[in-house]
Amino acid sequence: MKALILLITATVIAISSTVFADEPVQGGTLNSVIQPEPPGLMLGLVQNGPTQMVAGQIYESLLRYDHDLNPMPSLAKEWSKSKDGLTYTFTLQNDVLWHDGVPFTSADVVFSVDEFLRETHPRLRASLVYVDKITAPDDKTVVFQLKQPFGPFLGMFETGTMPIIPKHIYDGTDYTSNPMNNTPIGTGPFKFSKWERGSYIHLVRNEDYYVDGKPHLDEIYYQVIPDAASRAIAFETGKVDLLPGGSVENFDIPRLIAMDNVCSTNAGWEFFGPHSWMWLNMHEGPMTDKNLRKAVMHAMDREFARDALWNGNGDLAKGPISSVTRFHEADTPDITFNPDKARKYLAASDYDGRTLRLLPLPYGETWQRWAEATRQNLSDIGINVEIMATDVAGWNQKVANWDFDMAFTYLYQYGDPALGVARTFISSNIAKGSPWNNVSGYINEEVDALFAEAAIQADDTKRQELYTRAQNVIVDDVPVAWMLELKFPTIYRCNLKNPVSTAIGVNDGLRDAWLAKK
Amino acid sequence: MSDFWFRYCKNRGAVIGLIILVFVIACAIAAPFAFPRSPWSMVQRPFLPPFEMEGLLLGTDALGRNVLSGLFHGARVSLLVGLVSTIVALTIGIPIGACAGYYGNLVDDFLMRFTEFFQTIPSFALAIVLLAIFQPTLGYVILSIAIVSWPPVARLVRAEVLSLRNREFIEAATLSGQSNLRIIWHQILPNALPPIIVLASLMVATAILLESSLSFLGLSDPNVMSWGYMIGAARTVLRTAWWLSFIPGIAIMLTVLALNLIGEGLNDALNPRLRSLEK
Amino acid sequence: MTLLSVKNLSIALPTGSDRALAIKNLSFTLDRGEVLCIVGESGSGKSMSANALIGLLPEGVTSCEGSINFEEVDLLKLNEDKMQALRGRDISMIFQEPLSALNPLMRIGDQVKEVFEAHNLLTPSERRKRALELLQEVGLPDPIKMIDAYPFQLSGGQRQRVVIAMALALKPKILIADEPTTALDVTTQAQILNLIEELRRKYGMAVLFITHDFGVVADIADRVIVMQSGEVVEAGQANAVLMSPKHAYTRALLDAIPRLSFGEAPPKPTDQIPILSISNLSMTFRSRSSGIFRKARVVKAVIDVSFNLHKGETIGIVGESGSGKSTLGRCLVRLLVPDKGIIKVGGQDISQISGDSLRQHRRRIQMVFQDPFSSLNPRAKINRILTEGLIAYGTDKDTAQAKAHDLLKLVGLDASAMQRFPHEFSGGQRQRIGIARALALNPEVIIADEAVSALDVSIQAQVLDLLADLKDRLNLSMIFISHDLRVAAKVCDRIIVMHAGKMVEFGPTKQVLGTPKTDYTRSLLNAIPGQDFERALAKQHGIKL
Amino acid sequence: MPPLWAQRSYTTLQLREHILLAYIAERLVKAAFILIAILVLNFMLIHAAPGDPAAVMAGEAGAADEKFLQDLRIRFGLDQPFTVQLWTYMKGAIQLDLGYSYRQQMPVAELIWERLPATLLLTMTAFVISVILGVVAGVLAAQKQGTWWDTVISTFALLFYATPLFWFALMASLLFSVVLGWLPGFGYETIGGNYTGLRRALDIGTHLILPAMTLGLFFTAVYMRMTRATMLEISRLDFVKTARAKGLRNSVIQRRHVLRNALLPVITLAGLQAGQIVGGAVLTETVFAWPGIGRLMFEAINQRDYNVILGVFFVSAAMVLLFNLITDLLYGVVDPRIRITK
Repeated sequence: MKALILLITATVIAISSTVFADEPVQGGTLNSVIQPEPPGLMLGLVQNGPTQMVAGQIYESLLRYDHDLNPMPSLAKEWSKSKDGLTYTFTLQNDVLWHDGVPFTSADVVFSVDEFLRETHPRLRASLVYVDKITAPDDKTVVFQLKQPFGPFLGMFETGTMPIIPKHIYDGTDYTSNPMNNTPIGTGPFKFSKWERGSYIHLVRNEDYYVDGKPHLDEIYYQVIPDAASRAIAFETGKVDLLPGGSVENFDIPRLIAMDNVCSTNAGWEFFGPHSWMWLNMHEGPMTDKNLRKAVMHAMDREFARDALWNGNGDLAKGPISSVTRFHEADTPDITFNPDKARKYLAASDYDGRTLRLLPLPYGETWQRWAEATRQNLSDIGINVEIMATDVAGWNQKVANWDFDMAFTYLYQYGDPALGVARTFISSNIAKGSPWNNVSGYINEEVDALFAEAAIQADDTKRQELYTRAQNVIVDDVPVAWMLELKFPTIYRCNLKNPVSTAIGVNDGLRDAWLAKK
Repeated sequence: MSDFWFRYCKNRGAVIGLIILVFVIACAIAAPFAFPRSPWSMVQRPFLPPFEMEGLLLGTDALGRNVLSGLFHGARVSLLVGLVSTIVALTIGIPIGACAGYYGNLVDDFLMRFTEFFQTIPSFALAIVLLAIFQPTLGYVILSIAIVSWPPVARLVRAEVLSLRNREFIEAATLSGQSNLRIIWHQILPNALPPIIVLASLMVATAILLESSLSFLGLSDPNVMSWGYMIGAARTVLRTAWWLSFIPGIAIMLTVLALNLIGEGLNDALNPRLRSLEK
Repeated sequence: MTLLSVKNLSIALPTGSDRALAIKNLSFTLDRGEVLCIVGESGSGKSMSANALIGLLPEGVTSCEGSINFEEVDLLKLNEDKMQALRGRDISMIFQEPLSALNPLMRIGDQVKEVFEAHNLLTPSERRKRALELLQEVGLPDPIKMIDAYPFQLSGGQRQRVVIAMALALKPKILIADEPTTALDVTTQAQILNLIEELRRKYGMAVLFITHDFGVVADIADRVIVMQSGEVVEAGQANAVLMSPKHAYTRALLDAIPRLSFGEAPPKPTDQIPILSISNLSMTFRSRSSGIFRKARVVKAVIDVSFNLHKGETIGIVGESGSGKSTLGRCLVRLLVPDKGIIKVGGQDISQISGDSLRQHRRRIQMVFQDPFSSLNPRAKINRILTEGLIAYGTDKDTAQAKAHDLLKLVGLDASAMQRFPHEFSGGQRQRIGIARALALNPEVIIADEAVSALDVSIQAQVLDLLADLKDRLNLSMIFISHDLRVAAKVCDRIIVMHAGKMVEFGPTKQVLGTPKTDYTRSLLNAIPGQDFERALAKQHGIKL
Repeated sequence: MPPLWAQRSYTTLQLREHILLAYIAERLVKAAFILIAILVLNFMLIHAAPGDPAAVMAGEAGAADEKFLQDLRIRFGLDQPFTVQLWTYMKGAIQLDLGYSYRQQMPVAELIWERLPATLLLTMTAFVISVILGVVAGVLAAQKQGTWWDTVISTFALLFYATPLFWFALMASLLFSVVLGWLPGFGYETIGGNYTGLRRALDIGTHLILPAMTLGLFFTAVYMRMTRATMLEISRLDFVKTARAKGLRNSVIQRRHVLRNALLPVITLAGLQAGQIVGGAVLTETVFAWPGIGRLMFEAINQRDYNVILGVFFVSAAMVLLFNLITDLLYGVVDPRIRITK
């Protein structure tokens, strides 16, 4: 009898704890890892990966995006688009304060986009070319006038692309040497507290955040641990509870996930849609020959790479546009692993047996192993390959100056082909000096026209037709050898609830995350 | 020469060292025959533990490559780098040391300041920068190691030449009309040889350690399978497959140990004769 | 009464040495206050026996038979602790090399006080007072300053006095002296010998004196033991053994000692132009200051030396170490460049020439060196050593080989030596090869720089005979540099005495050594040990001095 | 030659002071000269390197166009002629302003100043461990020569001497921190623990054990072999025989006579090893995530951050020179011959 009562009380507690479990618990410290250590935290000046991950909690933009890239309110409460697609009006949240207590107004938005970011944010500057003027009729509304309709315009209001900068701190100062860069001020859920170079970055809760009850966490520590193995050990020994995507080697992921009370998700990268491929140098040299490019494409054993190197975290890329990005077309010409087909194309090509130079990405062991596997795949079908040893600076210089035959890379798609994909394939974007434009030197008028028209097309179904046509043409030309759609799983203790709730994952998701009791 | 062997073999450690070294050299030579396929080829699924599959005695690494074949080919690289970089270091160090020791005052001051300057810079850091500057191919790795390891040779040769220079048989050679260069070449260097040989064997050992440290940090030639590379590549999977970095580490340690033991053996075998000279 | 009695002591050498036993059944006794000398050539085992007494045998060497009884206790049976208690208190010892006998990093005073500390006697302040007295007693100038000095600040003689002070600190019953004066100048040697004699008489301690110099034996020994390769050849009262040696080996040793006697110098034709003429030659060493802020140290080695050497004549240059005789020799062969002065060889001044003319001139003056172990290239065969010079001057290989054969025969070595390495020869044979090499370029003048000082007396005699014979046969003109006046007397026609770089006296041997004009030469002569023994010997053989 | 002290009045205190000062002054001038030479060489070496930081900086910032790169170049003075850059750098270095780090948005001097204590702590602890352990083991092995003690110590020394430092660090961290969990395997202190005072020192101490031990043991082997060899050599010299003849106990002889003389070559070796220990720190700091200048430099080389590379070189060379000066002075203190007559 006693046993029965015990049983009932136990189940009650269990049920209640799960019920309670859904109610967010206030407080707690989150220990995360950041790798490499960001060069700076002023998101307006520095937009690299680690900075976005940390400064994403400090700064905010007008909108957020869900996993299907639909815009959600952030600093902007509501937003509307005129029928002709030329004017966009945003109404801002009320009683929003900067971390230093100064109230946030539309003037900050105008200053940020029209003055500050236009000078310091090259990627945004490229998209602002469609914008005619930006006005702030009153404190709470901002109006964007476009010269002509621009399909993906609403996709540009993400914290990394358009962080809102405090006008009262930066207006009239020399942005780069402003001392406040070391103590960034934003409107985000967390405030900057301390940065021990080489050790950790400490953020604390923004008490008067405009969404009451948020954020739930008291403080976040981003620990700097340079060695991949040490990062894995830190997670195992409980010193760290959150491993953002890409911070541990792929070999460790299965082991870490298998641990008890550990969860993982591949979500949170839809906005970026990391897409990896191999540049093929079509400017001069052997890769100008289409048959050789086809041979290389078919020689790539991408299943082995996905399973052995990336432990299944990734999908085979079908073409230039990633499956998580809008207007993706799955049915494109065949580029699957087929050594015999590859040897046929090789025989058809005028490849004279000379050694091709392969440039790996210098971002850790997985990329180095991938280069070695690729070299082996190509030598199996008869193409001699030599890996060029390089470091980050060397890679930048060689890719920017077309000093390679094949070169690994991966780029973000920013949710829309016009923002992230066009820059790689339109012939107007061929220029030495930058590793992010049309590095292969691919020239195809039809593709240029298709991309240009699709960008200014307001109707989505029309855009889909144009992009499908473009994808088929590009895949047939094989200007680059597509590899994988990369998945960077976020690994965390299960009692850290809801860390990834938006399309850019932990970059701005920690606002809604909370810690249940272990 | 027979008494040289007799004295050498009296030092048990030296004999063990010699056996190990001969074994490593045999592996290096046998590598292309025992493992014709390149060590880079992926033969099996990754992380196969040692002794589990017949034909793959030490299992496979993170990419499914044969670890044993990597060891054999790695031996070839390590010995090659060790030997050639020592020879290059000797060809830089000996002339500088000999001239500094023989000609003295001004020449000596200048050369010694130059050597001291090179010794002040932390040698490993200098090797890292040199490799960052030159494209890290095998040739540059060897050159960098040689550049950081010649100062001790210069100092040793200078000390030997200084002590030999005021020996009476050198003065007699001067009196018998021989030119300075002839004297250095025929009289001084042959007598300075034993300590140089001993130091050379230790330098090969240090060069192998340096090469493995450099490739561990990823600063070595990526197209070359070396022991250091194997440890570096296996570092990230230390937790899941610790043996992948353990085995090459042991290989390095044994080879370096062997060279050190041989160095001591040479020291005993070559020096007594010289010591009797100074009695 | 006997203090110490050694009964058929044998000491085994480690396997692989040149003979099985360092000492074979050695027996002798030592009485209170007596001076017993053990004399013999190098390798005779005399030092080994001294070390055995105090239990300081080198590694691997063990006394395997016999006994050493000291005050009814067999020292060989004592364990290390008892032996330590004995050392320094009852038996103490002084050694041959004063320069390395003291710890370079400790002050003199501390090293002397250590003796008391070892046997925990006296309080620290008493020890300092006692140490001062001892330093005074052994005749060191200004002990107050000396006690805080470091060994490198003292001369060889002074350091030996410190070692003696340490040995006498606890007034031991026996003092063992293992060739304490061999490394010293003859004048310093005389002072040290007198000091030891004086202290022996004052404390009545027994002295076991090891030496290879019969002169020393004659001066200080009560009894003497002659040893040859580990065995006692003769023993007895000093005068008896010296004046009428019974054993052939002793007799040979005594005959080999160069006498201070000298024959009539054959008159030299003075009209001939001298083969070598030196006029006011000076040489100063400026030690390169090793820092910007410190001034260089200047040492005037040779000051204003002038003399002429005629064909077939031998001039001796004698003096103590530091008198500049070697520097002068090196200037003559132009191993050093003199500051000023003229060196004329066959009429041509070679003091400042250089480059090829110097090289051409080199063959006209050659040198015989002092240390047999350092004067031959250990890595070269004898044939290459002898022919290198000739080949350097362009003689073809075969004639050079033939010349080498003749030279070997000339110096009394068989032709088979050509293919052997220097380390396969004895000290004497190497010196002969050195002489052969010097003659290879048939020079006009030979400079012998302490050519025989490193050899044992018997071998010394043979080499000196060879030199005399070569002088007559080849009508050689020679400059003979030596610190030993007796050796110089035997070989030289005229003698220069040098002191602190200056020529103190110059003249025929008979006049300089027989009736010296300057006090310095006289003090040198008086310092030579065994003067009265020699006079007695001369009386016995009826040679007029 | 008459003894030196008799040549001039015996060294009074001021005279000795004068010589010591002259000796130090001379060493400082030489050190300064070498440092300048190092700066010039480094600057030349590093400018020859392919790639330039503007490209790296831009690279990190996502998409970059020519204008952005050009701004970066102007801001960091990369567009000025080579010699002008060198001259500005030299002028800066003299006043210890080592330029601005493009990557870390901080002046280099401040960056190094922040990271230097960690490296000093690591290298000094490793040095102290290695000297003490090395000398003690060396003395033990020398005194017990031939016994199994000697063989054990010598083999251990040989093993450590032959072990690749990074591999040993890896295995140590695997064994002690992951498998056994006794020691923290990385980092300078427990993050977020923000302890203070003694508690923090203790925390840093526990983090220090593994890296210092790894770096230390490697050099212990070096000092042990040197001490043992010198002790054996010196105990064969004459003055040791004199000491034994005085009836001194062997332990006193070993300590007062043999060891003191044996320390001289060990001190010189310590000076020479200074350069190596800084080099070793690069490896140890990378494996153990120790926030020192060794790791800072390796990261800087990857990012082609000129000023940081140069700054760390300058500082480590200065450290080595300072260290050599100390060892020379120590040598002067121990060996009177240097102090008095030099």
